[in-house]
Amino acid sequence: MNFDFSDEQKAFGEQTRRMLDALDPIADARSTLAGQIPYSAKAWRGLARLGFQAVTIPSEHGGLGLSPLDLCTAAAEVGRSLAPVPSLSSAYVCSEAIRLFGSEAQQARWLPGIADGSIIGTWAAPERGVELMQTTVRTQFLKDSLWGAKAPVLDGVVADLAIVLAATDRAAPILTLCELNATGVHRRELESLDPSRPVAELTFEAARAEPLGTADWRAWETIQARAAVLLAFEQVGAADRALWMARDYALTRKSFGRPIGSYQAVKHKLAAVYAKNEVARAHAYYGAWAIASDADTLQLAAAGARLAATEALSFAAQENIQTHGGVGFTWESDCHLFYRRARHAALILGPTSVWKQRALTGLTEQLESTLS
Amino acid sequence: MNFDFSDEQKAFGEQTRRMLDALDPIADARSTLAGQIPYSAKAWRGLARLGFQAVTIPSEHGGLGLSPLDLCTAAAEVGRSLAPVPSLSSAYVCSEAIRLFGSEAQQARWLPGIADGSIIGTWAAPERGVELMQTTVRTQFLKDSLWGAKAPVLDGVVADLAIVLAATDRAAPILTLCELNATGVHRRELESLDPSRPVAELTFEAARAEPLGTADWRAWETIQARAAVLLAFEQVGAADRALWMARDYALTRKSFGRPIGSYQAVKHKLAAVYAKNEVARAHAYYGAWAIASDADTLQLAAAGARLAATEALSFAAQENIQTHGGVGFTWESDCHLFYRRARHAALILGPTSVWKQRALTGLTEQLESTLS
Amino acid sequence: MDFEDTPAESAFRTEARAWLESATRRRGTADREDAISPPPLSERLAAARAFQRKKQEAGFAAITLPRRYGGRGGSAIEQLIYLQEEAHFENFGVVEIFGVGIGMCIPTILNNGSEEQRARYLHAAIRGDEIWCQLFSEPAGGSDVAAARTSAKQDGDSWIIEGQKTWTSGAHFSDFGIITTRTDPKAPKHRGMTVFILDMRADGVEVRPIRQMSNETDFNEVFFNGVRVPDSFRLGQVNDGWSVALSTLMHERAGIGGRSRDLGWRGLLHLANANTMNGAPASSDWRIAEKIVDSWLIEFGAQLLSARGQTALSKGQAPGPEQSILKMLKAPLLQQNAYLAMEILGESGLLTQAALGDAWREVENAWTFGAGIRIAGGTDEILRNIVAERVLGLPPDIRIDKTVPFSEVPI
Amino acid sequence: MDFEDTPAESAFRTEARAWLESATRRRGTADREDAISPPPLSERLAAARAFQRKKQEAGFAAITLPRRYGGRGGSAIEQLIYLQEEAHFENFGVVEIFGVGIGMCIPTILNNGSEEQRARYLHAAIRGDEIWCQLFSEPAGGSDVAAARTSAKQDGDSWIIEGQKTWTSGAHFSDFGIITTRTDPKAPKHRGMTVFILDMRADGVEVRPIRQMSNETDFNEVFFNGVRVPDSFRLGQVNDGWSVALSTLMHERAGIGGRSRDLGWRGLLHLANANTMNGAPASSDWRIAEKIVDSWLIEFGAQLLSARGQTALSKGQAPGPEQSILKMLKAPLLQQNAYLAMEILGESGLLTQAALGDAWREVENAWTFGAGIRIAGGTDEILRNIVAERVLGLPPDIRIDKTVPFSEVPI
Repeated sequence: MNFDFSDEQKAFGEQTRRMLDALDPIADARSTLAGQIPYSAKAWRGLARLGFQAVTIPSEHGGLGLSPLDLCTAAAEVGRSLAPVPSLSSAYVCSEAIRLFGSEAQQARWLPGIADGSIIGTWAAPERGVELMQTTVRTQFLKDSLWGAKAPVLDGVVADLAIVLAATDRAAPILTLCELNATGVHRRELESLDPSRPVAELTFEAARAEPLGTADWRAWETIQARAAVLLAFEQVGAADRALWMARDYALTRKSFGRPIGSYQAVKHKLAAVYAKNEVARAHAYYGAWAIASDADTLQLAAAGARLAATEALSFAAQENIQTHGGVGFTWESDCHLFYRRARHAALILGPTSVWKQRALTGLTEQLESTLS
Repeated sequence: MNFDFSDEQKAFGEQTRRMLDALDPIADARSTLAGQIPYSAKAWRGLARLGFQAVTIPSEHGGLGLSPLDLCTAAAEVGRSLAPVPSLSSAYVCSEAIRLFGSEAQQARWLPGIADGSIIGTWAAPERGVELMQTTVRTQFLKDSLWGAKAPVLDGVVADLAIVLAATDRAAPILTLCELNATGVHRRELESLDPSRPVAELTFEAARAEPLGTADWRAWETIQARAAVLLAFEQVGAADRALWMARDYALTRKSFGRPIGSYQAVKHKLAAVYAKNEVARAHAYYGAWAIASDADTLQLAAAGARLAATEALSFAAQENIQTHGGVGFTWESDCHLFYRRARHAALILGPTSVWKQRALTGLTEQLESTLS
Repeated sequence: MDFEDTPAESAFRTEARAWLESATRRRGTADREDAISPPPLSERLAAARAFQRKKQEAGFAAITLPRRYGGRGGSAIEQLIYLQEEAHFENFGVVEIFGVGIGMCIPTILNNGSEEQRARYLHAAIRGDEIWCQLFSEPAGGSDVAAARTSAKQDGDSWIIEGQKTWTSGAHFSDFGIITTRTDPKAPKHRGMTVFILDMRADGVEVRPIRQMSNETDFNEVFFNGVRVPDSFRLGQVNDGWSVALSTLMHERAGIGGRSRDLGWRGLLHLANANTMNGAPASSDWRIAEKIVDSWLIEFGAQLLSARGQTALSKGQAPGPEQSILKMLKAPLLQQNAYLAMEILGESGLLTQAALGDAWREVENAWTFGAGIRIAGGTDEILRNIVAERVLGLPPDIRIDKTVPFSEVPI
Repeated sequence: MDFEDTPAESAFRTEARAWLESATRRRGTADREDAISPPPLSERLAAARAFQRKKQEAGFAAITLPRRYGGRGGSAIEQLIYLQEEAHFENFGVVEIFGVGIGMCIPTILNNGSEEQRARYLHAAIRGDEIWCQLFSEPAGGSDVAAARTSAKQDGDSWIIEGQKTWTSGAHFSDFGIITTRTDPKAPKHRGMTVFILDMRADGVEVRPIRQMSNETDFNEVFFNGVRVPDSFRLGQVNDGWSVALSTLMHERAGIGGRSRDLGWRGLLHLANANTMNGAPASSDWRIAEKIVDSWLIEFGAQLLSARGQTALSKGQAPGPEQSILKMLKAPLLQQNAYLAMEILGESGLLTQAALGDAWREVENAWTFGAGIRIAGGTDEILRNIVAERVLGLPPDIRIDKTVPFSEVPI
């Protein structure tokens, strides 16, 4: 039994933390709120120097040739720091999609740039006003061109390329790869609840694109599940930070002559936050293991990681505000940055309901396999 | 605005409480647990002397000719006392079913005996191993005779007659009236989680019965909804008692040198119990109003009353045990009597899921009527 | 049991409604409580003052206050009926602008002020000529109003005030305020406070807006640098300010809580009807529908509890203790409702009203206001303590700050 | 990251499994942990003693304890691996009968006893020759072990014990017990306690079963009327019993918690597959299914947390603080699972196993045991306090009982 990260993996997390701490990414997150920058280029470069974007990319394409398992501890630090960087869009989704499903040529064309952070990728799957399902994709891929509109697209304003889910004349939708600076692609920023994770609408009018290998809807679900685990680490990192913010405040803030952290109402609330965080961390670890070992239960494990992490960050962020009282409700306090991130993270890879369905399917399969 | 009971109604509740307090019905509830008595005949007679069973029965049939609204305050006291009496089966369901849907002859035959407490009625709707739905009733009513089996039937061992839901050769099931001492009726006691509310299986083999007026499935739903409101008052009464038991214990029991009621963990828990109880009481009041005013929203109001009261008693009973600590886990403590009643009441008129469906239907209608 | 007015109540309601029909106009369904681009403050204040004056002249401005001070000498139930009716009409923001003054400051002066003070301030406030704010909360104080550190030192016939208040609604447009100050730091905290009337235009008063997490500014910080207040502005006895402040606070909690247009089950069900889950209307999917039913149970339950309180008022009684749980019930609900609304929209739920249209403002407000309402006017935790102690009679928390000199209480 | 044994662990597991295959038989799926009609106690004790002796001879009876006292001198991870393997085999109730003794009493004697005491008791207990119980809880004490009122008064070379203990598992078949007593009521509570070994057959010891809400009797009250205990039975110094008791309690919490066959998501999903809701399998109705998913999230999360603890053991480290939340997570879950199972069955859910068959026993146990497990071995509330204080470093509750003489602490 070794249900833990290796010393090397932990050291990578520590390195990432030190690098980010030195950069004060919260200040950059505030700059995104003020609309001054779309993301923190300096944090992104700092991550690139540590090899964050290169971890899972094969060495022949300029990467480190490691596993997503080796990225988890750093993902938690990105979450903890609230750094406004395209980690989810570029490193967890686009990079992995190309690595797992792209052709040799596509990998050679894009992965080196993604690995060194100079190219930012993303994905474009949901469309406004319609639930994202295999049968509801309206964006069309016809004769090497995309037609339609996608939103919200994470980091859509700054991304260089996107994995675009599109319908074809065949039955099921496929994944395509589209360079976003090409003609026929229009970008429009949309206001996000969490401007440190900005989103856009992408409109395609005869925009050139190509199929991503033979990736179909099933591939999309796999990509989503793997990214959900890495995002879960970000969520757990952020939830931890929110918990310790609340705890530190509860030790210093006094009410009725005592630190508020000496009241059971606050103590037990924070113990409940801690419990949710630990449950989420355990599920995230298991999701990481499922990715690394190509487990049959990947969808179930990812659903567990995503559901538990969403609940943990949601609760930690809201109770961090509550513990801070009036101060937590102000713009100057960092509390609302976590509150924003909590909802954004809860939705960007699909709402809770979708993942409960995946969990139920996985549990049903597991029960049947036990009984049979 | 007069969202309250009248002074007369309140006085009837007070009278009922004094009568029951004097009888020590908890002792009788314990006797039912030991299998010594099927119900408390003395509490039942005491209620009859106060006119409890007669409240809603027309004066021409020996009743008081009042409304179910006039029964609510006394129902709350029956719940508070945990008296093991067939109030739900006889007074809230059977009596009301006959009054609302029975023929003149049926009313004249049965209501006087029900009114003075000498006849105990009940209902027999669910069947073992199948969900109770309009389409799943297997008990047959053919040529004046019933064939089939019903369980659980509340107070089925002691009841003199039952309203039996049965399929006919027509499409939908109907309500029939069956004298339980007749030939062809077999009773078998089934062990209940709450022996103070005993249940039985009734088997009908060519048992003589007659249609209850023209009552059909819809009538059954109406009867169920009206009874749910009265049962909600019993639940709220029991939940109140559980809360105050816990509160009294928390004032006297000391831990680490202080009354446990001085710890916020206990204070806030009991405040949460109180809040649930008050919400449940408010919904029960509204259900009573909906019955009395024959409101279109009866099903919605009854669902609100039943759902809120079930949640309140469930929570109050479990946290009463928790507040009592080890003592609350013993047979000698009365805590488990409330814990038992909580689950019994939650299920006997159909599970929560069924009532959530009714609530949703009611809310949808209400929203549509606002918009149109 | 009924939800109807008594004949007297019905007559009053008819009178109020008739006056409102004549004095203003009904709110249309198109009107939004929070317009995106409101007119400038000066215009809003002028319109509110004008309407308030008309209300006062018609006898609806302070229904429960004595006639001789500009009120109506009416009952609490009449006050409630009037507010129910006014909610259907354009009221030019009078609740936001005059609510604190007429609801809290004026009763405090009535109960604790001298006859001169009453004569000077009450009528002017009720007519809308002068606007009032409440200066109790301090940065280090939180829920503990008796922890006021803002000091008042006697200097001849006046007092010099130094310190800071926070979370003051309307400080930037108020003429007067009621302020708690520390006048004897050597006494235990509840026995060294004094309350004053404060002229908000006095030298040394500085008002700065507080920016909330929503980027809006509904509250202020107020700084006092050597503000001179005549002793004639004092309310009640020196060092007896705690009892004066308590009489103000008694009026507060009623005023905070869900607003009628908050995101509730109707908004959620409407949204669930308009969006799909797994290809069917989300309202038919129990992952969503059950949460809407659960939300309705509390929302409607709270509404019914209010009706019980109203019944007590209607009988001339005080509302029962069950009223104290209203805010405790409604505050966390709003936040949960916001989360659910976003969940119904799926990925698009992370967009703002700028992308999703004005109707989404209700959801965003619930999301930010919901976090704030759990704190303002007594946190969830304080309210549970209050219910446990005042309703259930459980012991108060152990206090180490009640008997020692205030200057020795840890900050 | 993997869930595999190291080579050494794997070798140990193989050894343990091979021994178990030879010494007993695998549990069949038909075997039930709680048989409806168990054999009489004397037969069960004899079978358990026989198996325990075999375990001891094979070196599996007390894996982490030193060899010279009858243990194996092995590691905590070996202990865990052995227990995982034994769970698949018929073990004749050795955990229920010897668990308290070998898990708590024996380590206490090892850590606090004299060499004579160790020699006298350890080997005999580990071999199963003598059975032990723990006598800490008192009726007025609850979660506060330092509140022991049972008194021990010195009388020459022995002590006279008067008082009562409660919630003692196995007192009726135990040979010895470890008991906390009050030896100096004038000292503060933590400084006036002494711990003794107690011969359960001594004159004046009376054991009475406690009937639980489920009508079962798994625990006892034990009364002491002038029980004479030689001073040589004392564990540790006079009045230093709190530190001795603490060393026992450190071993307790690990032992309480969900059992492997408790009602969990599998049982619920199975039940939901077999019953309908609105005419379709209840497992496809989100009113039920969502609650099963939510329950799995916690149950499996707790299992994964245990795996993290096991990983620490495997590396020879102490398990992290996250282990302290296991019971806090699992205890309330059991009660909720029971409610859900009953809900799935609809009206029939209010019947008992007598009507619904043996399989329903799991649900009924969850319903009653679930209420008890939230209390036993640290209530939900105490556990949250422990997490808040020891893990998060928040201040302890204000204590008024730590410094005054025990005799002045309110009861």
